[in-house]
Amino acid sequence: MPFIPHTEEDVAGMLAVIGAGSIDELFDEIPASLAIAGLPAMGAGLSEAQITRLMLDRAAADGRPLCFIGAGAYDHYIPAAVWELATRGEFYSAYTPYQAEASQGTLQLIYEFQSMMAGLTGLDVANASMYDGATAFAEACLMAVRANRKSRSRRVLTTRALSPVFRAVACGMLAGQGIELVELPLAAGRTDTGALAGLSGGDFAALAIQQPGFLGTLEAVDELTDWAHAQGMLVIGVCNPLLLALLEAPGSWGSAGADIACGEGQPLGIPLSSGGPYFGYLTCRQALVRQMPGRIVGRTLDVDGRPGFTLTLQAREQHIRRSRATSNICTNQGLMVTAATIFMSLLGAEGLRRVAAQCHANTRSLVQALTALPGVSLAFGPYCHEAVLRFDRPVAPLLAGLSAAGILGGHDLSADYPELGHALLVCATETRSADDIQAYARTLASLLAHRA
Amino acid sequence: MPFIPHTEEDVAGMLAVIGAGSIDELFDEIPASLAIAGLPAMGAGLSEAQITRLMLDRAAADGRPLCFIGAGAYDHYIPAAVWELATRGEFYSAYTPYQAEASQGTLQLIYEFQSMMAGLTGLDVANASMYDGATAFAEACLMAVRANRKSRSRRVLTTRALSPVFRAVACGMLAGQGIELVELPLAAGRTDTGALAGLSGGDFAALAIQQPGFLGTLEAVDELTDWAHAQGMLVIGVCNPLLLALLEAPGSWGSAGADIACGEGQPLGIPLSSGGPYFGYLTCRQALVRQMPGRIVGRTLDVDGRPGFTLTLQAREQHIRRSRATSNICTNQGLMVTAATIFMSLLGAEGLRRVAAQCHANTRSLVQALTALPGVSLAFGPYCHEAVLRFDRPVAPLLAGLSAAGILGGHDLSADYPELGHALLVCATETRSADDIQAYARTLASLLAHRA
Amino acid sequence: MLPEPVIFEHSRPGRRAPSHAPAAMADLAGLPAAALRRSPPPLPEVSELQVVRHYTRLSQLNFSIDTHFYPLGSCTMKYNPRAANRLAMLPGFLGRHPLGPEEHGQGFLACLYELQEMLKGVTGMTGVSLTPMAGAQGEYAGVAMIRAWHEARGDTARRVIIVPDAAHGTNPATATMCGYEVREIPTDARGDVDLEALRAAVGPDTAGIMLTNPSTLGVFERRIGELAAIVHGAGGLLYYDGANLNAILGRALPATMGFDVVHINLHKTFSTPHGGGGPGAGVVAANARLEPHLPVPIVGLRDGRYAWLTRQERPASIGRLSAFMGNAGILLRAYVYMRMLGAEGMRRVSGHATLNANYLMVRLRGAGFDLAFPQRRASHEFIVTLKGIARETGVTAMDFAKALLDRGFHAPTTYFPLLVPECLLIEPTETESREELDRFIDALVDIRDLARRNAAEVKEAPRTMPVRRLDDVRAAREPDLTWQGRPHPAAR
Amino acid sequence: MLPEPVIFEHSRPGRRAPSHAPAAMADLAGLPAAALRRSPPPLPEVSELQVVRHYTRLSQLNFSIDTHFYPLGSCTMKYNPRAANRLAMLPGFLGRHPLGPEEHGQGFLACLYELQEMLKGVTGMTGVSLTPMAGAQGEYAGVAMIRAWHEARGDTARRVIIVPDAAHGTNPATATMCGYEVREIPTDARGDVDLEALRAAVGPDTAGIMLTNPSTLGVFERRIGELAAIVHGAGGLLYYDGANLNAILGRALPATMGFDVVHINLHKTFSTPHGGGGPGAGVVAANARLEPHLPVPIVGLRDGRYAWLTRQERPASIGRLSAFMGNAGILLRAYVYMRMLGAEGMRRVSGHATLNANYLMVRLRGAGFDLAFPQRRASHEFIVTLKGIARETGVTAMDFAKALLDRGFHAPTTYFPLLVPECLLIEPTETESREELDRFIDALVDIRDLARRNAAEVKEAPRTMPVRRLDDVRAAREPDLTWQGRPHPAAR
Ligand SMILES: Cc1ncc(COP(=O)(O)O)c(C=O)c1O
Ligand SMILES: Cc1ncc(COP(=O)(O)O)c(C=O)c1O
Repeated sequence: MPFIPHTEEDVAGMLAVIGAGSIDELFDEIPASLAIAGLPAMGAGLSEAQITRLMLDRAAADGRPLCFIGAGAYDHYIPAAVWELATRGEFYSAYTPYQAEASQGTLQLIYEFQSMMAGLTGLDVANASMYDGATAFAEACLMAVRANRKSRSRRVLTTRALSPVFRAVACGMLAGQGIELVELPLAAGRTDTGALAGLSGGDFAALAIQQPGFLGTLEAVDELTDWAHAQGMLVIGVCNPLLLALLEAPGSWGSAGADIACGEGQPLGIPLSSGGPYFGYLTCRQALVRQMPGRIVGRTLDVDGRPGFTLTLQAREQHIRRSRATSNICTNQGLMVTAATIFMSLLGAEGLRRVAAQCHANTRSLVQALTALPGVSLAFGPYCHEAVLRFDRPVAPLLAGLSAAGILGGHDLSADYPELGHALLVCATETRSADDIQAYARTLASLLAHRA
Repeated sequence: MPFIPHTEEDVAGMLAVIGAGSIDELFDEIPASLAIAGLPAMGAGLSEAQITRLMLDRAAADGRPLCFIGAGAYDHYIPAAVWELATRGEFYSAYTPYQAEASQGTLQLIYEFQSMMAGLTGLDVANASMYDGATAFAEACLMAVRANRKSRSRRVLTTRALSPVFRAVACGMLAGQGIELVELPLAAGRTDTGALAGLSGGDFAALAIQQPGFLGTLEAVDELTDWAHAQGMLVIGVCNPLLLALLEAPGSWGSAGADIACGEGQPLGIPLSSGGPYFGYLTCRQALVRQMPGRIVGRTLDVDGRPGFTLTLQAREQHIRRSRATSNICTNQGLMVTAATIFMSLLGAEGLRRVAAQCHANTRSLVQALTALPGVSLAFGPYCHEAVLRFDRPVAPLLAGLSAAGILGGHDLSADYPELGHALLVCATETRSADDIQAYARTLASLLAHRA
Repeated sequence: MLPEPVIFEHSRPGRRAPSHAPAAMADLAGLPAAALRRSPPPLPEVSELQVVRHYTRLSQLNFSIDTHFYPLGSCTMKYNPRAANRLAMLPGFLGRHPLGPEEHGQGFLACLYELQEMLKGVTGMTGVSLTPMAGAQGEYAGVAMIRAWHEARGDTARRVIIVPDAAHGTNPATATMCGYEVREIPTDARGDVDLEALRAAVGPDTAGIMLTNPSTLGVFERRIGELAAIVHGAGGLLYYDGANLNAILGRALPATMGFDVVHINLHKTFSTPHGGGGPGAGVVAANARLEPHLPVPIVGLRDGRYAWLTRQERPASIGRLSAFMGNAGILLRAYVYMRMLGAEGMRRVSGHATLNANYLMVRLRGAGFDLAFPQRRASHEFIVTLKGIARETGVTAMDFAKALLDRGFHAPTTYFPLLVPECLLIEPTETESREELDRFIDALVDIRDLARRNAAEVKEAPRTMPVRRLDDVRAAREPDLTWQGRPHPAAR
Repeated sequence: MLPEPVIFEHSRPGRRAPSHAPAAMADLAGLPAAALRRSPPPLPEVSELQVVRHYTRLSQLNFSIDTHFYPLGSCTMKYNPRAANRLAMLPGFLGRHPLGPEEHGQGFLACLYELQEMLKGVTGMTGVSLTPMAGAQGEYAGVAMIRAWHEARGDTARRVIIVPDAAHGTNPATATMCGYEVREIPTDARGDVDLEALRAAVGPDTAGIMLTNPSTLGVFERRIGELAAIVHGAGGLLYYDGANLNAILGRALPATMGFDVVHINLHKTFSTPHGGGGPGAGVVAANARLEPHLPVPIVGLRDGRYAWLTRQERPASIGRLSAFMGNAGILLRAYVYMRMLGAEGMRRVSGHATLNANYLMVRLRGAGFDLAFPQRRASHEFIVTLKGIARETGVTAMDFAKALLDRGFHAPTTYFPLLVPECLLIEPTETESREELDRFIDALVDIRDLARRNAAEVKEAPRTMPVRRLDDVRAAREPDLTWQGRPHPAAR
């Protein structure tokens, strides 16, 4: 049988030691009424060669369209070393590093990861990952509500520039604990700072600001941060970590800096992979660390006084504090953190900055190429690395036409932002060449002409 | 610069230590007349992302045709674990294990490999690989000439069933040392044992027998071996090592067994990869080991009496014996041996046997399906896992038609075996399904019909 | 093994691995200067070789399935097939954007659809959602569905989730995340839930119970039918924590035991890798009652093609749990594994996992170790209690764990479940050989004998690891959580 | 690190890893019983996990570039880019049959064609063949071409190949393989070829000379022009052993030095992996004189498409050196590397390799080590001789090598070239950082100081490796070359 080492002799010998007549007999505590004979619907097992052929065919069937979608997941180049190292058996097949002495590789790596994420976000401490950006955002809100002892409010203020899926996931997770998300409106694609006055004095535990916003626009983060702090709120920065090589770190927003940062780690070396596994990151000021969910690694000393690494501050966690834990998270996205740490080491600050700048420049080229077409205009700016285009007609049929030509033209905003009209969110990462952009523009031009 | 860690400060500091003004100055012993300014024709370096896109496109451009060619290289399934392990940095980026204490991984693995190859071929000892099957064959001939002290002949007898490329490579390598290959003729695709009588008493150092022969047919190995031994020749068996799970080992041919075995190791877990890297294996009786070319690993003890592994019998090799070495080989095909050892461990004798049997059965199905078509017949048998088909018309245009339909129909024998007429060598490994075989037959049928 | 510095210690200002970024800095036109970062983030500046060497060396400091027997109870550390890794990482799968249209995803969706069907089969449930990203999120989904069901019926008084004292910490923590109160009930001396206490605990405030069966005590809850009747009778629902499904695969179905909803840790039973802490997948399956509340998206069929079903088609869903659709790459690995096993292979998983556990248990009992539940069959795991040895020699379960590391074995789970003192929860899994189990028994006996001869020596363990025993108290009291540019101030 | 048994020790009769073979044994109809094997080969019977664990553990016993500084002289152990590995192993490249038609290989052939062009550029030669599978086979090709050239001119009296005493062992061995006599000439005190001796050695029997420049002594042969004139003047040809090309990449061309034919070890200069002993690639390049004799196949253009040129197009070729076309996968890795470097990157390779070598050399001299050629620049490598220390303390080059292992460094090449007593041939390569070199210097100084204080302790090294010093004499006297079913009879 696949993966089972027992010979017939092994089985017979072991049963004899146990004093059982058969393997089935070992299940004699299962009441007969519950016992089943097997799972015939599962069919016959496939050999590795058979499943390989099946999967090769299926992967090939999906084609490799040219992708101009961003909207929270980005097609960046991932150096070969990243996954060749991350999938080494010693990383890939280890458990959570509970036995510290036998897990120094993973533990030191997480310590390095925490250091890098703290540095990128300009905050003091980081945890060892959340499931993804959306749940990291929800946990950041829960954390802020717990941490803001002054306000004790169960409302968190956010903006319409926040990712709609982050909002949806967080709403669900917060609702269980009776916490509400309130949304600031947009004006010209950016959070309407004019609306702040009306909310002053309103009781919120925190303000969450996404920079750049889901629509690619740059927010007035300094003004928003200072306003929120003046209201006694904590500030949560939601950021694409790659862009933090270019954009101001949340820890430096306004005069005091954000208190918590979180976001989707996928741009740091994680393949698109249909949406996962990715990882969420979460960093905060030192003072909030005991409200942090998830695992944290610390450096300490061994009995000989040599440095080593271990899971620490575990009293926050479910396996110790149980129903009073900061979160229920246990298994996180460890291997993605491994990849991201290697990715950041290879790229360095300068490499990340260049990638981010190239994404921005490519998106600018794309916007120029597409807005040169009749009926296509830029909705608003300034944008960074993604932009909203406005069309003179519905976007869906155009996207279908592009898809048929092997081009994924962007993310249709009509469901989430109906107020924007026929709007499309586009993105050209550093991996899209000038030729790719021309191919998009050419195909779109002919679609527009045909269906004019 | 790619792969160079030096900062500007490093370079300046190091030059200061050296007492040189620039890196260029370090080349001041190169006469000015020879110094060049650079290699402008090399162009600008590509980033990893750029070369990746180029290579993805080129690999994709070559398509993935359905392959029914064998002729010395076989499309077997390779378990994922094989190359995930073999490309681990510690195997991949190590040198030849000259420092034994720091290379026990590679050394123990080679010892295991030697054991497996000796077991498969039924002989006593193996070396750590030759470049490929063809050079292994040439080295086997050289070895036999050196080893056969009785005959001292500089002629080796072989048969027309030997791979034509093995013969071509060996002829070249033997000619330099004044050694000649003489060929026994075929009758109905097999070595004509009737021709032996005429050669009895002829002075040859060895007889080389390929089993199965290049044309897929099974040779009278027992009779040939006994005859050669009676003539004072050594016997060299040339075998596909995968098929040795099914066919009698050369060490057991005839009443005394072959003295040397060699062949192409590619079927043991090595990808087709356009022809290389593969590896040649070479095994022999204990008595001949000091005539063996190439590296050999032995088990010994360390100063504490614990077992360990080391390169041994190095007095045969070029780095010790220089112009009187058994061969000039130095770098061999180490990583391929690593993969093959893992492959053999995963498959085991039973797994290899099943793969070999399935290849035979699939080729039989293929022969049945194709010979059902008009103008196609089986040339001869019994065959093992490849077979020769005879056509009523030239094969090349048919192969071109098949290729255009994404099918590689086999190896055209007209150049190497003109005496066979319109003959095609076909092979269906265990990876070819019944559907694949039907696809071949269908396409061929329509080609035959169209061009009838 | 020489110690490996922190990656920042390899860094030098201006050092680069330049093939990984564009050759030049692009023009930042259009970006307002005020939004730009004033000083670069303090990331390491290292060469590609330094990165490769550093992380290769770090990896070698780990124990893992690929290097060591890892009998960590409740974690199902079995062999992770390399084929699953390779096939899930085919460029076609890795390159697919989550918002890519379904016509560019039929191959991928086919795998997920079939995975859903197989998971229905192994649980006996009628609906499955693949979206939860780990066990705890699967629990969250399950409890949120229970809540949605009560709320949909207007039954808003149910604010308590019952949890046995043996439960994994995620269970009570999840109940809290969902806004429930937790009521703990005890285990009886034979390892079963105390049904009298349960009867006393249920009532009109009971939303449901969270249970795993076999429990984390390594025994099968035999009166599960009666237990289910008590909870259902009180108007509550039953949630099955499927972390231990490896024990009953193809032997019994959570649905017929009376459970309404179940999560499965694919990273346990279905052998996707643990990755040093994740990612996993905690898919959730439900019976007809709860199926409408399953989280979205779910893969369905529309006009004969695979399609994502979202809130539109599933208005009663508890909604999304992740930005996209969950840990797709992990789901593909589980799919490959399940297809390779087939019906027979799956049943052998539980059979041989149970064989290994019972063999180990019987032999350890024979060697004089105390079992927590000596009169019971082991499921796929079982508990040894070292209370007696600890009292006799002062050598604790923790000491045993560290001494095992020196002997080339990862330690079993220690001090969990909390109710068994000085416990080792031992789960060998089906992929270990009898010889490996025998060596493990020898090691435990060896440590026990050494404890009696020379307890201090056991307490010195580990001695062969990259570090010796670490000071956890210092770690928590003086948190050193990020690199501040210098070695540990107190290091020798 | 616990010792790892031989794979056969994990074997049990009937154990299987069955997902790797067809589920059942196919029918053998048509195979004569007499041809079948009577008893199965004695291969191990192990599970997939056992295989993965065993070979993962074995791998960890190795030093390698990916784990350690590896300054092995004459071997150019530089970083092997992981991108080259990934791209050469794309399924499209791996799956291509060597006899597949050219129309299904244009992408692959394009890479090889461009590689040929680039190799012409770095050597200054007019023709290239990629087929030799390692350096020694490249040498074989080169010498066979020299022979073919003489023979084509009817000049059959030339039966001697001249080789300096510093040459690598493959040079004289190759000459013998090609049927030549070897005539060795000495090196002068400054590390150059003794030109007087050369003048005396050449004559009408001279077929050619085999040379590497810089030589294996780590110095550039300055009078190469004069040397070439002597050999050419006598009617001989010059063969360039390109194993040390890393030293002059983009700085000088073998062709303008006067060489007629050159091989290049792509596994050295162009950073394809050494794989624990191979495979490499020993491509050969020739000037117009020898180009017609290059081995086949060669990639050419035919009707605007890439095509294989064989004997038909190249009738004067020395023929085939391998069954197919050589180590294609290695060639692809070198292609990727060269494209990533580009013109500037290639020149920096030699620049920084030479910088590292000279820095190390100057600092070691400063620390009191004796250099073999103190008055010379180092090329990309240089020689330290420990004769003085050995005489003083009894600690030999071998002892230094073993003591380096304990300090986390692979040893340099020892006892080669043969003419320098107690030598270390040290080649740091360009991919190592200054810090790494500094640590290496510290280690050598530390060992030297220890040798003076306590020579016996150095002779105890290594102490931290999986085994201690091995008994090579026993290995050769009592060869134990294959597993005979039992542990080493004399093992403790
Ligand atoms: C019994 C049990 N339940 C739940 C969980 C939580 O699963 P996860 O770690 O995937 O969140 C675990 C994990 O260890 C477990 O053992
Ligand atoms: C100077 C020199 N020449 C030739 C060779 C032989 O090359 P290969 O090992 O690739 O056959 C080597 C390899 O070490 C070498 O250093």
